[in-house]
Amino acid sequence: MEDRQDEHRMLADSVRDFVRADATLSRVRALRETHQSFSREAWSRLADVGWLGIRVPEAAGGLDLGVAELAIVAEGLGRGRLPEPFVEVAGFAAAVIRSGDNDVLARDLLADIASGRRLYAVAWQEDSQDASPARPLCTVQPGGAGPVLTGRKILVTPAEADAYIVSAASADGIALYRVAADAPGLDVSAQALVDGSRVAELRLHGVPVPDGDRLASPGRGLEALEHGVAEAQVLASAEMLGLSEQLLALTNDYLATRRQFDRPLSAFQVLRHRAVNLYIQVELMRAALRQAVRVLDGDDDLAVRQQAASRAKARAGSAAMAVAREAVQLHGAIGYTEEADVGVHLHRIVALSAWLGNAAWHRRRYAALLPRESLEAVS
Amino acid sequence: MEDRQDEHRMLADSVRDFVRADATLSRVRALRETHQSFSREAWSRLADVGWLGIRVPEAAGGLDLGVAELAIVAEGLGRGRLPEPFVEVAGFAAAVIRSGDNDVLARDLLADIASGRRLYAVAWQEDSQDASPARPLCTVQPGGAGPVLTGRKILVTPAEADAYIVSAASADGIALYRVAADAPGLDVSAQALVDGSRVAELRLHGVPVPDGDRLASPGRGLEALEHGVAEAQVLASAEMLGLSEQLLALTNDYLATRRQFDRPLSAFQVLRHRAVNLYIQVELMRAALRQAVRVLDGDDDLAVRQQAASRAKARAGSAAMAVAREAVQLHGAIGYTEEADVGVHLHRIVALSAWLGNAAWHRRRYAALLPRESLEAVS
Amino acid sequence: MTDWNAMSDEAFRQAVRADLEANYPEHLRYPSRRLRWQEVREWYLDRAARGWTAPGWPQAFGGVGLTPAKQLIYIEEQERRGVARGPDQGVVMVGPLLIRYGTEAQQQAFLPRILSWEHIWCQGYSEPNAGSDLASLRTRAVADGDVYIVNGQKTWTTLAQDATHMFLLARTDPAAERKQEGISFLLVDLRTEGVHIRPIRNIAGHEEFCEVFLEDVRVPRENLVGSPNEGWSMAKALLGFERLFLGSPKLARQALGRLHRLAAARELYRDPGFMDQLARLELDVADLGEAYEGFAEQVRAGQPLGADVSWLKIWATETFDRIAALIVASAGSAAAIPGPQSFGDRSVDVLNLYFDAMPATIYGGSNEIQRNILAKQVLRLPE
Amino acid sequence: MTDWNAMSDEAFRQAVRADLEANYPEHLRYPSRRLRWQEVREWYLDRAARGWTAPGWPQAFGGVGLTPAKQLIYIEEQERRGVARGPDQGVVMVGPLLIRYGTEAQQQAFLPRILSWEHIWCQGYSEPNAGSDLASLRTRAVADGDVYIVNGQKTWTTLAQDATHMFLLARTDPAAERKQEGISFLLVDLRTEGVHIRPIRNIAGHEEFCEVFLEDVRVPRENLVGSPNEGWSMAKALLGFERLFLGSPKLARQALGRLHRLAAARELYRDPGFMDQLARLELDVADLGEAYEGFAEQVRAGQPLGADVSWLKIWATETFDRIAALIVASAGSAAAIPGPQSFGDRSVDVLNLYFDAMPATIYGGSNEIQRNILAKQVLRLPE
Repeated sequence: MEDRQDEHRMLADSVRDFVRADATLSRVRALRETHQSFSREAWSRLADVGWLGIRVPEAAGGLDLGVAELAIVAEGLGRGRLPEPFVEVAGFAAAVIRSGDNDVLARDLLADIASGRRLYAVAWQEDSQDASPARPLCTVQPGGAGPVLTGRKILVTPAEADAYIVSAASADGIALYRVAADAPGLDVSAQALVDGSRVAELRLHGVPVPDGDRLASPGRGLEALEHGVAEAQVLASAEMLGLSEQLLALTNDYLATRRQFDRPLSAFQVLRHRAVNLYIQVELMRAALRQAVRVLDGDDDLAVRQQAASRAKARAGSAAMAVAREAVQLHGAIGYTEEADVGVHLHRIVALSAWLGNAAWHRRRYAALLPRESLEAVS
Repeated sequence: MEDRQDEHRMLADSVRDFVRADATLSRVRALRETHQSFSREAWSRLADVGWLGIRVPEAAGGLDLGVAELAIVAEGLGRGRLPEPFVEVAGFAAAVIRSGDNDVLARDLLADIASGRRLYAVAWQEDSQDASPARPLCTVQPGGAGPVLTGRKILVTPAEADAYIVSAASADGIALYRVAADAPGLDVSAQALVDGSRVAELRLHGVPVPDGDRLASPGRGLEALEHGVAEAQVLASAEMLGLSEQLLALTNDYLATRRQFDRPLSAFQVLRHRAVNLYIQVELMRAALRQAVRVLDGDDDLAVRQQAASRAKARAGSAAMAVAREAVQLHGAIGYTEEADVGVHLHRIVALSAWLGNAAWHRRRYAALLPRESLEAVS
Repeated sequence: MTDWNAMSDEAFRQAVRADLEANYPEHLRYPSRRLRWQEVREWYLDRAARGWTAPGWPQAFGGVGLTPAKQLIYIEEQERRGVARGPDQGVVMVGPLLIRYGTEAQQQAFLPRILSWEHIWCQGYSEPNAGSDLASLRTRAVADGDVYIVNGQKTWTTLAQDATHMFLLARTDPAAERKQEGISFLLVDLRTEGVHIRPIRNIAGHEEFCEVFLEDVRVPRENLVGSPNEGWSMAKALLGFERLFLGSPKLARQALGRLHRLAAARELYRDPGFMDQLARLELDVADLGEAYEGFAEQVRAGQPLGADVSWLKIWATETFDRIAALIVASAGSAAAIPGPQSFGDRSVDVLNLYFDAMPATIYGGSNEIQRNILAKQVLRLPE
Repeated sequence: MTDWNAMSDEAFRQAVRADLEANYPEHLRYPSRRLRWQEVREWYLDRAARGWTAPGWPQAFGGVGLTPAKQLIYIEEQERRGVARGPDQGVVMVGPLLIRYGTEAQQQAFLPRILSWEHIWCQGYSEPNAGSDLASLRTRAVADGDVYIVNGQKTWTTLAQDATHMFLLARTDPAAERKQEGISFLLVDLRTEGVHIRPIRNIAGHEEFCEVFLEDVRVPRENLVGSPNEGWSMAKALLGFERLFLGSPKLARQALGRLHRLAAARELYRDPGFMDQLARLELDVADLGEAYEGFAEQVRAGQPLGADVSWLKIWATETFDRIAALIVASAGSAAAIPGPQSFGDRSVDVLNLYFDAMPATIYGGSNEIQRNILAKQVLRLPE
C-alpha cells in the first residue's frame, strides 16, 4: 500500500517532468493552424516512456498495470494539456480491445498501441444525443465474399487513427471489427472539435470484414464496448481533473501577481473566496475519481463500474466546466483572449465533458442505478 | 398616471406609518405564547383606515380599488410583519366572494370584511401536495332538509375565521358555500404553522347549506375560486416582497454596525457582494410583482392571470426563501436566535412560500402555460 | 422632413419596424459574432444616405434629434430585427462629446465625417494593467509646441483594425494629486506615424478587439477636447442612458431563442427535468425584461438613471451566461462541435453564445465592479 | 481487560456495532434536536459504568486509550446508530487539556469526575461581538490574592443550563502586544456566586445554547490551566483530529435519508425533475463521504490534519443546507407545518433539518472564516 503510493507519486512526478519538457501549449496552438490534432513524434515519446502500454499485457509489450496508473498519467497530461489522444487510444481503444474475445487480434492491436506504431479509435457512436452504445444501426451482414459492414459512425476520435474498432449489429448481438482507415468501401471525413482534436465521420458502404478482423463476437461485443466506455469515462474525468488543477494554478498565479488599485487582485476577499470555491470543486473531482479508480481496479461487475464511472464523470463534467468558466472570469479581459492559457484548457474541458455522456446524462444514469429501498433508513 | 403614482406613494407611506405605530414584532412574539394568531383589535384598526375594503365595492362600504392598491398594503404590512391575516381575508376571501354569482350574499360578506366585523377564510384545499382547487373530494348532496356538505378541508387560514367559504363538488361542477364556524355537523381543529398563524382542518359531516348560503353556483364556483387563488398568489408575493425588503434592511443595518477585526462587517468585500445579491433578488421580486399587478388589474382572461400569478409567486417564493436564508447567515450566530428579528420574517416567508403553490409548482405551471411556437424566432 | 417626435410611440415603432423589415438584409440578422465594417458597411452607408446615422444627435448637428423615448423604441426595434452593431463609437461617444465640449472647429471637422462614416472611431480607454482601475492609466501626452507627443498602449480596443480614428484618455498632468485627475481627452488619427495596431484573437478564435501601441505619436493640440486634465470627468458625464443598454435583455432573449431551437430539434420539451431548468430561465429573462422596462420608463420620462441600474447589467449578463451554459449542457456530445451544425432540419450553433457570454460579465465594468458600486452607492454600506 | 487496539478494525467495528444495537435505546436514535442531559443521562451513565466515557484518553487517566483509527470507527458506528451527542466538552476538551497542560492536582480533581459525569462541562470561548474574532475577547480575569476575579459575558454556550463547570478563556494581560496573547485558560464552577445563566431560544424555538454572565466571579488561582497568558495557544493546540468531525457526512446523510422518506411518501421518484435534483445531491454526499474518508485515512495513519480539512467543513455544511432546502421545496404546502407530520403511513419532520442546517454553516468557524483560512493557508494567496 505504502509502496504503491510511492510508485504513484513517482509516476506522477515523471508525467510532470515529461510535460514540462514538452512545449505542450504552443504545440496545441500550432496544431490549430494545421489539419493535425497531434504529433506522431510526440506519440512515439509517450510510447518510449511506456505509458501507452500501461493497460497492455506484458506479453504484448505492455506494463499490465491498472486504471489507477492510467488515471495518474491522464491527470498529468491533462494538467500539461498535451494534445495527443492518450485517453482516447491508450485508454478507450485499449480497454475495448482487451475486453473482446479474439485474443490473437487483441494481442496484435495492443502491441501496436503499446509500441506507438499504430493508433486505434473506437467507432461506436451514431447519434450525438445518445451516450449509450447499446443500439447501433450499423450492421454486419453476409456479403458475397464474407461479412460486410454498412452504416455510419460519428465523432470517432482521433480521426487520424490507423484503424477503427467499429461496432455493428447482427441478429445475434453486437460485434466489434477492426477496419483499416484505407479499407475499401469506407469514407472518412474529419472535422475539428472545439479543443482542436479531430473527429471522423465514417460512412461504411459494405466494408468487407474477414473473420480475422472480428475483435469481439456478437455475444461479447456490447459488453466489451461498455467496459471500455466506463474506463474511458473515468480516464476523461482524470484528464479533466488535471486540466482543472492547472486552471486553478493559473488563476491563483494571476490573482497573486496582477495588481489593481495598488494591491494584488488576490487581496480582494471576493476573489479569494471564489478561488477557494474553485479549489473545492477540484477536491471534489479528486474524491470522485479516487473512488471510481478503486472500483474499476477492484470490481468486475459492469453495473457497479458504470455507476462509479457516472459518478466520476458527472462530477468532473460539471466541476471542470464551472472551474473553466470561473477561471476566465477571474482572469478578466485577458482570460477571454486566445493568448491566455486558460482558453486552451477550457476548450479541452468543453470537449471532454461532452464526450461519452455529459454531466447531466451521467447524473441521470447514476440516479437510475441507485438502490432506493435502503435509503430511507437514516432519516 | 402621475396622479396614480402619487396616490400609491401616499398609500405606501401611510402603511409604513401604520406599522411603525404598531409593535408588530413584539405582538408576533407575544401571540406565539397564546392560541391566537392575530388580534381582533388590530383588525379593527385595519378596517378603520379602510384597507380591508380596498377590493370591496363602494355599495358594500369599500373603496373599490385595484390589486395594485391591495398589493401596496400587503407589501407594507409584510415589511412590518403585521401578524393579522390581511392577504388571507381582505385579499383571498374577498376576491373569491367577489367572483361568485350570488350578489346578495356577496354584498353582505364583503361588507363584513370591509367593516372588519367578521373574517372569512377560503376552505378549498384537501391535499397538501396539490395547489389546484379543481378536484375537491368534498361533495354537496341533497339531504333531508336541503343540501348538505360532506368532506374534509385542510390548511384553512385563518383558523379563527367567523365563517368559511367551502368548495364542494356536485354533478354539475364545483359550488361554493358559506359555512359558519359554529355550523352543525362541522368539526374544526386548529394548528399553528411555522409563522404562528393558525390553520384549521374542517371535517364536514353533512353540514346543511341552505340556498341562501350558496355563494357560487356549480357553473361558477371553480372559476371564482381560481380567480381568487390567482389574486391571493399575487398578494402573497407582495407580502413576501415586503418581508424581503425588511430582511435586506435588517441585514444591511447589522453589517454596517457590527464590528469584527476592528472594522464594520460591511467593510468585508465578500459580505458587501452578498448583500448586493440579496438586493438583486429583491429587485427581481419587485419587477415580477409589478407585471403581475398590471395583468390582474388589466386583463380578465383567467389563463393570462394565472400565468402572471405563477410568475410572481415563483419568483417571490424562491427569492424570498433565498433572501431569508442568507439574511440568517449574514447575521451570524445572532441570526439563529429567536430574539433576532430575521427569524420572525423568515418564518412568515417559509409559510407564505408554501401557501398556494411553492416556487417549484409555480415554475411548472408557468412553463405549461408558455406558448412555444414563436419562441425559436430569435435565435 | 418628418417630425418623428410628433408621432405617437406606436406609429413611430411601426414605421421603424416596417423600414427595418424592408431594408435590413436577412443574412445579417442576429450575427453570431461582432461583424467587421466591410460586412455591415453597405447597410450603414444606406442608412447614412437617408440621414439616420445619429438618431439621438440634435438636428442642428445633423442628427435626427429623437427624444430619449423614441430613441429607445428605435433601439428596441433594431434588437427585434437582429440588426448587427456597427462601429458606432463615433455616433455614441465622439459626437455627444464634441457637441457638448468641442470647439466649433472640432465640430465642423469631425461631426459630418462621423455622419458619413468617412471617419470610423474606436475608443481608447482601457490599458494593460488598468482594466477597471482608471487611476492607473499610463498613456502619457506631453505638450511640445503645437502638438502633444503621446506614448503608451491601449488594449481591448474593439475593432480598431477597422477604425480611422481613436478618442483616447492620456495623462497630461502626472503630478495631479488624485490619480483620476490630470487626464485629458485627445482625438487621434490612426494613420499618424507611431501608431501600431495588433488584433487580439479571442477565446472563440475571432479578432474582435486590438491592442493599439502609441510611440511618439504627434497629435495636434487642437485635437484636445474640452479643458485639459479634465478628461475623466467629461468621460463620466457622457455616460448617459447608454448605461441602460448594458442591462438590455437582448442577449439573454437571443440565447433563450437559441435554447428553444435546440429544445425543439432535440425534443427536449418532453423532458421534465429540462423543462424545470427552462422555466427558471424563462422567468429570469421575463423579470429582466420587466425591470429593464422600469428603467426605460425613467429614461422616457427624461429622468437620469441612478447607480441602481448596475444591477440590471449584472442580472442581464449572468442570465445570458446561465442560458448559454444550458445550451451547451443540452447539446449532448454535439457540444464539442464549433460553429453551426445540423439537428434534424434545424441548424444550431451551440458554442458561440457560450463564448459570447464570457466578455459580457467582464466588459462595461466587470460584474465585480458593478457589485462594488451597488454596495457603496445604493446600499451605502460603510467600508 | 480487552485490548481493543489489538483487534482487527473489522472485528472492533462489529463489536461496537453489536454493543450499540443491543444497548442504545431505540427512541433516542437520530434525535431531531440536541437532547438535554436528563434525556441522555441514563445511556451515558451506563456507558460510564462500563468504562467507556473517554475512548480517546490514555488508559493511565481512565480512558480506553483507543488509537485514532479505532476512535474513528467508534465514532462512525455511533453515527450509524444515530447516537445522541451528550454534553461531551469534558471528555473532548477539558480532559485532553488537563492531561497535556494540567497539574497533577488538577488532573486528580477533575478527570475522574468527568469520567463519572459528576461534572458536566461547557465551553466558554464565544462572546458577544467576538464571534470569529478572538482578538476582541473582553472577559477579564484579574489576580487578587489567591483568586482571579472574573468579569464578562460568554454566549452561544451550548447547553450551559445543564453544565456544572465551564472552561473559559479570559484576558489576564490587557497590555499584551498582540491581542491573541494575554489570554488565559480558567476552570470555573458554575455554582460560584456571580454566575448567571440565561438560555437563548433559537429560531426553531429550542433552548440549545445560553448566555453566561460573570460578575465578580472568584475563581481559585489553582484553576488556571498551564501558563498564564498562553490560553489561546493551548486552545489551538487542542484542536486535533476533532476538526475532521466538522466535515463529517453525518448530517448530510441524515438529511438525504429524510429526503428519501419524503420522496417515497409523496411518490416523487416518478418526477424526473425531482430526480435530477436528487441525483445532484446524492453525488454531493457521495463525494463528501469519499473526501472524508481521505482525511480519515490521514488520521488513521497518525498524520496531523492540515488546514485543507477546512474545505470539508464547508462542503459538508453547505450540502446539508441544500438538502434541507430541497426537503422544504418538496413538501408542497406541508412545508409550513412545524414538527413531525403524517404523509400516508410515514411520519416526516419537514422543517427541523432546515433550521438545523443554519447554525452548521456558522459555528465551528463560519464558512466565511473557513474560506479565509483556505485562501491564506492552502492557496497561499497574498493579501
